[in-house]
Amino acid sequence: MENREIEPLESSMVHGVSRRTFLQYCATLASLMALPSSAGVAFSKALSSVSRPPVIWLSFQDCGGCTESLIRSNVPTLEDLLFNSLSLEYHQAFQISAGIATEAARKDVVQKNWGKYLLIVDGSIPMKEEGVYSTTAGVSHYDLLMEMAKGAAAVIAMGTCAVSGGLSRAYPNPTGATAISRLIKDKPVINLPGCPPIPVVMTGVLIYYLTFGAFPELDALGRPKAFYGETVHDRCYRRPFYEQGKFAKSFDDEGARQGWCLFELGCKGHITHNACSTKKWNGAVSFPIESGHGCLGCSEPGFLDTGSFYRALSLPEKPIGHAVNALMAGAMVGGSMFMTNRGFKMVAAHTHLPSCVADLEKESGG
Amino acid sequence: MTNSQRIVVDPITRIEGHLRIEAEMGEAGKIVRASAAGTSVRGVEVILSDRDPRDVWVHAQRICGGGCTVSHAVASIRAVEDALHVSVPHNAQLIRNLMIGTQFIHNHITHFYRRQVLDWVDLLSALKADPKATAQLAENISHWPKSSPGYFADTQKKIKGFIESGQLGIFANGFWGHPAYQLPPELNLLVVAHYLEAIAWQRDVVKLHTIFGGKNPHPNFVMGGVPCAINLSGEDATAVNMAGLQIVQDMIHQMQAFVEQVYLPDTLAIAGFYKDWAARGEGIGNFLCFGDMPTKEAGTQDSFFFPQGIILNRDISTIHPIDLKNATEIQEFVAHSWYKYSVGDGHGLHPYEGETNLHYTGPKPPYEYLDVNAKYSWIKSPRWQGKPVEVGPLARVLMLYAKGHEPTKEIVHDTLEKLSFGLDAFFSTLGRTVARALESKLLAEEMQHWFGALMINIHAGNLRTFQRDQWDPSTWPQETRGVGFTESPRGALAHWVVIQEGRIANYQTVASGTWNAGPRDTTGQSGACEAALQHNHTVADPKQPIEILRTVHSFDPCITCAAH
Amino acid sequence: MSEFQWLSWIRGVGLQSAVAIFCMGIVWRTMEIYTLGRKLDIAEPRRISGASGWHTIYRRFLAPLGMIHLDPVTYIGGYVFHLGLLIVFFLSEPHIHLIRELIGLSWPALPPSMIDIVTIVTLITMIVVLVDRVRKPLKRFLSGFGDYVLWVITFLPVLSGYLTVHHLLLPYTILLALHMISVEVLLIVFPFTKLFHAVTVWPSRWFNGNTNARKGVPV
Amino acid sequence: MSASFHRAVNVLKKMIDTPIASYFNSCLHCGLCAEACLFYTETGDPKYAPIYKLEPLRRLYQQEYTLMGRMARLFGLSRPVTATEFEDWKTLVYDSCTLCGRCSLVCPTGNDIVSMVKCLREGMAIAGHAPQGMIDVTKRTLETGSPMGITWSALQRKIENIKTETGLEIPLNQEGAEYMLVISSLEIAHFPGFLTAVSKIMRQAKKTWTLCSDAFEASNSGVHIGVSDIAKEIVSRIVAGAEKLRVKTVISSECGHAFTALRWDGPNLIERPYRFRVRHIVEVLDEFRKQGLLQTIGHEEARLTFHDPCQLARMGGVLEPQRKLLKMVASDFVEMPDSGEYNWCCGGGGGVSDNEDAKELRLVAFTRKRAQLEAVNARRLVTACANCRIVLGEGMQHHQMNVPLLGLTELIANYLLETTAGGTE
Repeated sequence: MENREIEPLESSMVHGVSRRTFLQYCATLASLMALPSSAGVAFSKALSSVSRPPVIWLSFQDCGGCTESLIRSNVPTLEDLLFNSLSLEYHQAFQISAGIATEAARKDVVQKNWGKYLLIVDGSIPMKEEGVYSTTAGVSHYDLLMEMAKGAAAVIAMGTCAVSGGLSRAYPNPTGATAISRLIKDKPVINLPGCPPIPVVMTGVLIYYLTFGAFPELDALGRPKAFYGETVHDRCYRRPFYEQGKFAKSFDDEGARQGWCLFELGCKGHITHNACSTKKWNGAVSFPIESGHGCLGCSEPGFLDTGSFYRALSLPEKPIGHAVNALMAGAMVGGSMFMTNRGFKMVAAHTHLPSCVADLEKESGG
Repeated sequence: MTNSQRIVVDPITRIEGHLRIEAEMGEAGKIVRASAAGTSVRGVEVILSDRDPRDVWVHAQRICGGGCTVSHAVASIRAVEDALHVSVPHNAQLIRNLMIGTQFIHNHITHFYRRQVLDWVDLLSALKADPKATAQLAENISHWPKSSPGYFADTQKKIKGFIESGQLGIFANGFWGHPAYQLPPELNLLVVAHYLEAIAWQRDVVKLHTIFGGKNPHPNFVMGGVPCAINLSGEDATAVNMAGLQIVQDMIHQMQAFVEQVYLPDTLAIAGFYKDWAARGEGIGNFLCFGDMPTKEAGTQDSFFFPQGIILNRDISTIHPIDLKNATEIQEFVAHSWYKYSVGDGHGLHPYEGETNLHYTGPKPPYEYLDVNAKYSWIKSPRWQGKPVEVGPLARVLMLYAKGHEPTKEIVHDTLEKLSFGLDAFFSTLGRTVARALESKLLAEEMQHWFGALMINIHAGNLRTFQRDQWDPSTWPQETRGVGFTESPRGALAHWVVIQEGRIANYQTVASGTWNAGPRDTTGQSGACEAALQHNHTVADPKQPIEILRTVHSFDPCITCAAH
Repeated sequence: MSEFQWLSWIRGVGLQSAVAIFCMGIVWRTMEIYTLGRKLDIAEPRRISGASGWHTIYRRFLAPLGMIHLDPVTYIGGYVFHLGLLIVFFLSEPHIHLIRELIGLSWPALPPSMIDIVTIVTLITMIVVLVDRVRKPLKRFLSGFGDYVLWVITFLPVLSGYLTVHHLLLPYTILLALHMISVEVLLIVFPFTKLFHAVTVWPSRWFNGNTNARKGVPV
Repeated sequence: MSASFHRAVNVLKKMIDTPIASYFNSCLHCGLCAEACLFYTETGDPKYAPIYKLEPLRRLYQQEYTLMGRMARLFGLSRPVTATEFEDWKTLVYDSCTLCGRCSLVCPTGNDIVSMVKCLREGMAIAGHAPQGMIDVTKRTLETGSPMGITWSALQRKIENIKTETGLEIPLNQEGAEYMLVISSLEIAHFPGFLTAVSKIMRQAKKTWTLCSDAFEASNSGVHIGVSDIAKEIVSRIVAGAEKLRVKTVISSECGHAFTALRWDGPNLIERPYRFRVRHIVEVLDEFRKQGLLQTIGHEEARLTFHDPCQLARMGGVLEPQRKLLKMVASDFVEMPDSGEYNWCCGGGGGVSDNEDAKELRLVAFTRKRAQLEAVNARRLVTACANCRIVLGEGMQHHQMNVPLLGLTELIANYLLETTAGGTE
């Protein structure tokens, strides 16, 4: 996409931010993403361009949480993004028109920006029964996704539902909910998991993409390493307590009040790759562990199906089930062995011919 | 009737979830029958089965991450607490109230500005406004400091630049210039400025959730209380320390200020220009509240801020009691919903016996029209004693009023006086919208009381926020059931759970959207939203059905909740 | 599969299956062995005090006269690592926590430093026993591939447990997963390998002791 | 598969029982059984590890009686046990095992290894892999009544000789006698003094006793070679004889295996309890001692030690009587290291002494005995088993040791009060 550059100062004045603050913001964003300072300059240029790159946001089997999280973004703010950095061409939760007019706007946007727009998807796609479980304007969301992905430059799977199916895909997955990356194979897809993702993760990746036309470095699960490279536990401020073996045993015991480690209350921070403990939430006021609840692991695939949220990771996911069944099965196998072994022994006993001394000298042969 | 006389609005935008309205038109653009269809479902109730009751709030919370992210979690936890007879510490009740209250005010303001206001405010008209006159107008209606001509000029310039860029984005194909827009340019500009301010405001006030719940959307809860331990002396041990509580106090002030100085004045100013909408979009006339915000430890109804009850046929002289556990009171019907009941689809089932068997019988996508005489929605039709009801801010304000809650009476009378309306005006699209603002003001004041009570407890050394007695499944009965109810911003919400051998055996949710946006029932009675659309609605331009949007948005329907 | 899902599988399906196989195997193998039947001895017994199957179950804990000198490594090593395994499994805090979660019973734990010492001693002893097995022609001769595999299967849970507790070498969750999976492997192979001696040793001793006791030999 | 091999497998399948299954599942391959086996300790050859001698049996058990084994065989993951394997194991099962049972005593998991060797011999013998020497012995026993081919008339001649030499009357076929003595033909051939000694003792104790012409032979090579059917036939002769003569007690002579075969195996072979008691001569002597029927005078002055026959002590439960008896007649009785139930085998039990193939190995294994003897520096060696006596003699000769050997019964008889005039020997 070709961006006409204008003097950053002029642009930033438009939305009432001083140039210094603006540049500082870009530098901060670069450092948040562990990028060299040159990236900050690139950000500032890209963010000040007059033509704002087109972004289309589609919601499928979602809960609205990802959109809400985007709205909570502090750096950059949603207003900054919308007025200065990108053009949110389509998003049902914001769209002023409705019905036919919206559908027309969507088609129009796709046509005008064919091959250029960034497609953001939140929510999963139900694949059972040809997708009847989720439709818009009479079109199944699978068809809608495929239609919209065709003209997209790249796709962002926003939030755990889009990344790995999330709530809809939780057992027993009644609607056949499916992750976006399983459906779109011919486009770059970046996964930004989290229920919802941290706002700065959303905006950081957006800005990176808008600046460089590509996604930042990804891990094996298609997540940007800059945000998902470490576990919540790695940088948790309560980690020293973990090392000292100081664990809260209840939600309002002395340990909990002293901010001790929540491992024994089921914290999943150890295995959750996310930036909560560094970026924190809602203006860095707090994050789940700081507010006393263990990490739920919401950015990890299948987090809703991994046993209790309150059971320490070192414990079995749930109490051992099927033990009685297994014992019964063992008894059945053992019982049948008992029967057959007894049978064999009886046959051996019955077919045994008394041996006499003549038998001893028989040569055994092949 | 042929399909050409049917207006289909799909997607209904600026809501949560996927809603489709099919309106059958009579003479002179009059809507004779409206059908509301939730077109997306996840089967959450099925997903919630066979799980640990202590865990399910996490799943249930994710029914909605919009304006109900607190509500489902609270309803779910209360359902389990009810089933297991858990009594929640006073502090936890107060913290939950603060979180619910914040959710209300946050949602109402976000809803009003982001999702609703552009049905009434013409963005393009705002460009014609005189910033000075706008400033004058602003000062007339409120003490809000951001009211200088320069400020409005800047805003106007920003909008102008945006529109001139040619990249209209989400504003594209808006129904600008539609004759239904009736505000003067200055008021349009004023509200557009506040539209932008509201975005910034909402991002701040959720910090209250972040202090207590760690994040927003989807803050954390725990069965038996709240997960946030309180420690005033230990610097950064936990978020709920002196600094955290100071933030909470600031947020309450911010909420009060924005409601009193921006939201409520804007609402009333706009309402003054749309008085005909006070006679349109009347719903069913039955209003239901489950009640909420217990202010005592026991959580009994007498300590609720929002009372529980039902008003029938707009008769506010009588409040009928509700029993959520009575099998004959609340029932869900699926006559027009894509579900199958083992007892036959003509029957209603109380949620304890509720069933969620997804069973699509609609047209194969892509389709143009639904067969609204058959099943047509993923939302069930809940009924109270067979009657459809409306839930939400209007129901709550009426309930408070009917109960004789003084501050409510005062503010209602004030408002009616200002707008020179009778009480009947509330039974309308406009009334619903105004009630939301009134409720916000009442709540914002109430939150200060809860916070005060919390601080008194803390200073008295009562730091209890969690109650562990029923935590261990071995203490649970073999089989038990419970209902957890709350008032969500969009209206009454309840979750019913049946617990057997420590696992969820049945889970049913009846959300505000289910009451308001559900389809017709076995006897053909419409849901609240459908009924409202059938009341005195004409659509001037079928391609720009702004009238439909106004009434639908007045309910703030949440379809992710409704269909779940 | 993410680390999270991997660990979840191991703590969930993996563990459930391993325990199921273990339970099934124990019953099956026990029945398979103890339903073969045995002929009762009808020779007139010689009854002397101090000789019975039960005495033998106890007495075989002790090294017979002179034997300990012939193979001190096997005896002392055997004592130490068996005792070590028992202490580490039953008296360390995390395991007691686990047992409490599973069956609701609990008892006091040894202090972590003690467990550490026992663990290290156990590990060293197991290595010594292994070296002995490899170096001594007799044991090498009697050992099959399975003996070495089972050594590893027994060694790994202890080693991974130690590493997990002390966060050594690998990220905690990987270690936790490895620890759990090593225990699961142990559970799965337990009924079908010589590890099953933990069950059969008691009846074996009893049979031996009973046979000898009938002859009046207190063994 | 030949008929005999098939029959062998069949008989093993019949015999494998719960204890055997339990034992095989308990084995840890720790090798401690080898440390208790003189064939291993004296050769250092790991193949002599007792448990290894059971490999064919173990594999047969696994393949036949475990589901895993059956499946492995079904999918070709394990070779079936073959006749060749039996042949290969012959030297391990017969030549290098004296059924001494020391391994069963030390196994930390309690495996009764010796019982399993006996079981495996059952199959090996039927498959035709028993050593020729043992087959010959068995054949002679069945044909002539005695393993050495000594007939009743030959015994009668011996009895005549004794009568001539000592004037002692040896009762024959006395119905209703209290005791019936069965003796080992080894004693008849090599240690006739035993019979004399018993006669003297019986006379002093004033007990009625007898020999039985149909059942004078005590030893049972059927048990050694491992064929229960034959062993049963042999033991049945004694049972028939004793029950015909209606004796109260059958005395097994100084032959350990004979005692085991008669005392412990017999009832199980004939599958019914006896109508008489079986006692080893040492037990009988001890009973006499306790009843004061055994009057001795004088002591053997030379340092004297006792070799516990495996089958008498460890496998027979006779541990104390011999010591009490010795203390009556010896002033310098010393215990060898590892005495009693932990005694080391002479190296010739379990039919090994009949097995020419095993002779060389047996003599190597004797090193252990030599060490034991040297440790106590005894001038006399007493035992209570004719077979031990012969094997010990051979061993000492081979190892150029010169310690006079004596049977316990004869030693006692030498110091009997009334026999002082009769001189020793």
